[in-house]
Amino acid sequence: MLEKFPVNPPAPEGRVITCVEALREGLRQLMEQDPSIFLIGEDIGVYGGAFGVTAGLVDQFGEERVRDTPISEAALTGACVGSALTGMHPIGEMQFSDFVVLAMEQLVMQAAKIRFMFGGKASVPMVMRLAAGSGTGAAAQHSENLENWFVHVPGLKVVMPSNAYEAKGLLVSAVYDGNPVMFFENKLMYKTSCAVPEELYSIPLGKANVARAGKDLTIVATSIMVQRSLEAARQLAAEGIELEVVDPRTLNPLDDETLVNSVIKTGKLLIVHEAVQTGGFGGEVAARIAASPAFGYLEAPIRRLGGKDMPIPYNRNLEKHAVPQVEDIVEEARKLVRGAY
Amino acid sequence: MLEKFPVNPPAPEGRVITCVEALREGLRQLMEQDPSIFLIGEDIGVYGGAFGVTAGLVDQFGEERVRDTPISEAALTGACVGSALTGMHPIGEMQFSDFVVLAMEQLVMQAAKIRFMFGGKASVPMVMRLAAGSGTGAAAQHSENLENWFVHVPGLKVVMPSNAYEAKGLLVSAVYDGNPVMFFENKLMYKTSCAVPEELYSIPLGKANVARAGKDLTIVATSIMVQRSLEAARQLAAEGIELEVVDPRTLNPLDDETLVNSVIKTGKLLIVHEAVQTGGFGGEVAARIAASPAFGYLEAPIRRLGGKDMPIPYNRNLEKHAVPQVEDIVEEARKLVRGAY
Amino acid sequence: MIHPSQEYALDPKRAKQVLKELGPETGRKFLETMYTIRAFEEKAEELYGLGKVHGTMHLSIGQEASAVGTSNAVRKGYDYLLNHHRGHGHCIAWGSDIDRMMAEFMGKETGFCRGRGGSMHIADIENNNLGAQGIVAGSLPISVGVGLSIKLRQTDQICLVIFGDGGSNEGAFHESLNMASIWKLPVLFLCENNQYGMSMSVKRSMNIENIADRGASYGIPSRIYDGNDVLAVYDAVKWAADTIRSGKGPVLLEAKTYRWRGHSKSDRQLYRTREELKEWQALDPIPRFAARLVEAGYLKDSDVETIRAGAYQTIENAVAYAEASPEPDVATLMEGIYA
Amino acid sequence: MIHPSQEYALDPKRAKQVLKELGPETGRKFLETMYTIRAFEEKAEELYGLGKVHGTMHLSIGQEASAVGTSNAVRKGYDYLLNHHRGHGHCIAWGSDIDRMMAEFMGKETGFCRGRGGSMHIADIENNNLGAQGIVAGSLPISVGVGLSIKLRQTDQICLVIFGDGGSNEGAFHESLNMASIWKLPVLFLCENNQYGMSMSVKRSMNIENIADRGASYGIPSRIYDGNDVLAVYDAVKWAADTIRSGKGPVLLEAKTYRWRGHSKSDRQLYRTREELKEWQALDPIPRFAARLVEAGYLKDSDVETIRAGAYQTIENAVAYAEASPEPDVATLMEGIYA
Ligand SMILES: Cc1ncc(C[n+]2csc(CCOP(=O)(O)OP(=O)(O)O)c2C)c(N)n1
Ligand SMILES: Cc1ncc(C[n+]2csc(CCOP(=O)(O)OP(=O)(O)O)c2C)c(N)n1
Ligand SMILES: [Mg+2]
Ligand SMILES: [Mg+2]
Repeated sequence: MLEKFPVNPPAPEGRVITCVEALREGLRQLMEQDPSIFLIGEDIGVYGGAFGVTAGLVDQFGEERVRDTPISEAALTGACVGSALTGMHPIGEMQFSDFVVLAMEQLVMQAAKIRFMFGGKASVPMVMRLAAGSGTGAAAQHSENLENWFVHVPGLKVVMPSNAYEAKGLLVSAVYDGNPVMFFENKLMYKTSCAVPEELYSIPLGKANVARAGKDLTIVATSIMVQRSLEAARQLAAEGIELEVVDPRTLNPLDDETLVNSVIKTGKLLIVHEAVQTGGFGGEVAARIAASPAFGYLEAPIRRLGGKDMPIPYNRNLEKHAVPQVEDIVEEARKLVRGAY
Repeated sequence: MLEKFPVNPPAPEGRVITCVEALREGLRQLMEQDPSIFLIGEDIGVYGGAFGVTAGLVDQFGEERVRDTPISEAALTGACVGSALTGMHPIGEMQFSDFVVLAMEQLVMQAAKIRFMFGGKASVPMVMRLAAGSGTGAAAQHSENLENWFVHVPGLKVVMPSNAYEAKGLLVSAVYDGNPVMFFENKLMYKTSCAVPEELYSIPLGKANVARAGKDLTIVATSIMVQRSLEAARQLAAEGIELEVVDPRTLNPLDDETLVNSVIKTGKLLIVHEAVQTGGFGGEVAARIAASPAFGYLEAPIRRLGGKDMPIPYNRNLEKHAVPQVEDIVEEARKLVRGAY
Repeated sequence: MIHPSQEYALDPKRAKQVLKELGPETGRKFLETMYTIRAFEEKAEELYGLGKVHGTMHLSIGQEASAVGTSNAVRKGYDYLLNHHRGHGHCIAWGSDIDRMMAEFMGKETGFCRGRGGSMHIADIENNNLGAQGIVAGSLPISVGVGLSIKLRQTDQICLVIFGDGGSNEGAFHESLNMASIWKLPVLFLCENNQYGMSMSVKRSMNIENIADRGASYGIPSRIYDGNDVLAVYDAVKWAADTIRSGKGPVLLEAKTYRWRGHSKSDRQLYRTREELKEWQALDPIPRFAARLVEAGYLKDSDVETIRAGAYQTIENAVAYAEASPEPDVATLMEGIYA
Repeated sequence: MIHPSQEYALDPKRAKQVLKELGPETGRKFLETMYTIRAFEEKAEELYGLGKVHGTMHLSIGQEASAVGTSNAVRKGYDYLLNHHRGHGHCIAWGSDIDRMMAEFMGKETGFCRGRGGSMHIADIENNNLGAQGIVAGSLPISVGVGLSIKLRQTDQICLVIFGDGGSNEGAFHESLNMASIWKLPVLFLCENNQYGMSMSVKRSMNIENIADRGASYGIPSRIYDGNDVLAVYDAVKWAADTIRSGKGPVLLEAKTYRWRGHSKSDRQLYRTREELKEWQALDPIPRFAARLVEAGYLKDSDVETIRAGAYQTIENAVAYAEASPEPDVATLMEGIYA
């Protein structure tokens, strides 16, 4: 199915839309061309989704294919698992990614394992979209970044788009991947814009993107942190520091090769993500690099800049300090490049 | 409360008991001296627990304090959270650690965050015991090692004892830590024995144990992998290779200092755990070492030996191959020491 | 169709009796608290509009009777309260300090949670107000634990746990009611059925009419009442609390009520009609109760206005307190995570 | 106390009628399948004792009528089956190949799951047997999805989902029945109430008598029947399947039955009495049905013995097949994780 769509097409200069719009456009176009695709989640119909991603889709496709559920995260996830297992391509929405705590059994014990447990004979081609991240003042129970939990679950794939262009193309690949895919959308990213092709296109899963080439330091960043790292790179360029920013796009399977080659080139690595640092995805990247051929090229310790090891606080200022901001990336990158460690 | 108990007392030569016995003894003694402690879980009463840890305790303490629950993991965890919040010291049992997927909300959104969300004014002094790991032929939904999920959750502590002595002492510390503690017990470890003091004693949380001193390579191993690593060390000693085996005991908070010092001494690091490698705790250890002063002392890449990135298969032979065995550790350690990487 | 508020209306005789039992002082206090809640919510909305608070908030305008009648029918501060996301009203009715609530709402260091919790997580632990909740039905399993703790400690407390109609579709509802029932725990499960869980009406989210009827699945007695009549609320909760304290185990209550505002600020309210809203606004619990007090001769019309004005002043004072309070110091960012 | 099996006994007239409708061929087939299940379970136990299989297993001895009556009242292979941990019987009754079941149980490459699944996860995807389940109630949410898929694809299939009394206390039960009900999904929720969830009796784990009564919380029609009488089972499931196919939405059934063996092999069964077990063993579904067939003149006593012996031979053949089958090759260890 994916063959139908162009891969990584160039983005037309003028067509700048937000990430919310890109996702909505992708969902609409996918549903228009494939009746096996449907949407399911809390308040995705007439409400349009808590972040507006599905706004208007129920008018076009009706309540059967844009399906509001009661507040029952386990059953709504099961609705995806069971329908995917029997010929459909469900796209679920977890209104806030935090609520996935109530759907872990269906995702981890069922969706991820069904194929393997049954000897490779069943498939669960579902996508679960999750609105993740802090910065909206919603405090500890509405601001989680839990992607590394799922990276740790064989059978699942984990995708984290970093802008509108990436979001649309990765969504298409996720829907037709044939496996259960966790698709984490950052809430602050929703309102950011960039150029996005109008037609459906795909960005392959498992392929990282060198979002910016540079020679002094590799930053591996995910989701909204790619944008922040690019901004940091712009600022540091003024000081003559050239950062390379690598966006893995897919956290599992991870494109080791692109990451390793970048570190071999720059000799230095900084990993940036919003999720709590301890136990997070940064550890996986650090460990892979430290075990890889790039190890011998490392000119400095591997550094991580993750979220602080704390729940997200409500207060606006505290909240900002709990996760990496552009200035934190600038400072950390500068230190690493200048040999402070 | 912990002051009452000796810390890390020597184990009397003769008193060798299994891990199941040590845990049961610890639970019994804790309950005898403190009426605020009670046990709750599925089939922990007259059945004695799926692995026999609580066998007989209901006879001594009655059904109120050794409380069987219906099959309702979320509510049984809530029973711990709410009672801990209001003056009790509950010890919950997750019959198989896999079932914790059904209790994530209560553990992650409630137990872990309550104190912080409420401005540091509430406490949730509960322990959740979880029977973890493969090797029993119970297949993909009864063999998980999910500790790193909880390492990634600020507000929780994560403890993994590696033998009977460790289990009893760490249990005592966990109960009186004042925080929610995830206490992962390996199922194959249950039947292993070692010398254990009869009285109550504590092993502080957050302090690693150098289980064996050596100069050629540091192995950081958790739970049952400590025993396997010690066996590997015995075998390699015959070849003149001296492994240092470090058991973190507490995965969060992690005793960086002991780990870093060991790697500074040996110059080489192998991390061994049973959990799926990708996204696992090994990444955290690798990342911390690669960012630490030990980085400069590393003479070889950091290697991880984790579980394969797959669900646990039923077939006995496949199951063995899915997770590290003594021979795998021997081979990997030998390679690392001999400079193969 | 009979309007739910009428269908489950308190018998007029009984209403009189309850009012009499309460007496003028308590009646006056009830009215004052309802006004205070209304004023708090209106101010919250205003502050949000001004950008002085951020995040999200869930206003309980229209549901004040439920908060006031409930808290006052249990022993506030001695019993336990587990609150939910639409919880400002219950917090105020419980008697938790309004200045510190407002400070929390504004993210200040003097707030109940030192500015860490915000609107969705206000707690007053010292007074056994165990906090509001961002996870729908998240406090139901906790209530089992609180009930169990009461049982094991052998006090005569009860645990009051608030949730919405939407929350009754979560698995946690089922597990918690079942567990509380088999162990006869002193838990008062209180469902504020305001007809919607975010955008989904009760009619669409379940195939039966009353959430209270779900009590039968657990052998739990239940009662439905007009949640817009503070006397009906008080009467039902009192009955439930008495039943629970007599050792009969948990009770499930369902207040039929309605929220006037959108679910939260991002809500365009396309899922309901203006007419429906108006019908319910005609049942505004505050003037209804004020009229009763006047009718009973407990208050004069002018007293009502004095009370109302006082309530709004209380909120102004709270805002002043909150505004004057310091922001949390970033140096304390990581405090309060572990004991 | 009337014994549950009696209390919910099928009316004798109706029983005769059902038997007549089935006819001698099908009657004989039912008996044969019940014996095959019994033989499979006994062999499973033996193999486990011999150390030829490992892990855990949950035997359905005593519950054979439920498996056979159920599968045969729906369209096996066209409809969907979601099975649970005590699932050997349902798998056999569904008609899934016994050789490949046994091979799976013994962890062989020729097994349904290539030896990866084992006793708890046997699936026969080609025949819409969507697999057994290690997570109590884990298949209930999935059944919502299967039902939804049927609805969206507009076929006239139904989804049969099996769970135990213990499973009905999981939150997933509540969410799934509610969701299936509001969308009128073609799901047959079948609870095999064998009186215990591991060591916990239904009496201790809930405060009402019948799990079927929980259907009322969702507006789902339900029926209770003697799960040890294959005719009663067949009759009830047929009714349920017809109701569902007529577009009325899900049905909840409760089979009153009993497991003879311990929960799994580690069970010392201290939670029940020998007397209770004996009472239920007197209601063994196999001789009960054999007697009926003989009484109806469908079979002679000697036929019964022939059928029994044939069933045991089928299992011997399956063991021979499984024993002769190869172990999975370690080189294939990581196959089948991703599509
Ligand atoms: C587990 C979970 N799912 C979804 C949400 C998002 N959400 C917050 S409030 C709400 C509606 C709750 O409805 P109800 O329980 O009726 O309470 P009400 O808002 O009407 O007072 C939803 C869907 C949440 N906070 N938690
Ligand atoms: C979520 C979950 N909790 C607990 C278990 C352990 N367990 C397996 S079967 C079982 C009892 C199930 O009882 P019931 O649903 O009545 O089925 P039965 O075994 O009686 O057929 C338990 C507790 C499990 N497998 N999954
Ligand atoms: Mg509501
Ligand atoms: Mg049972």
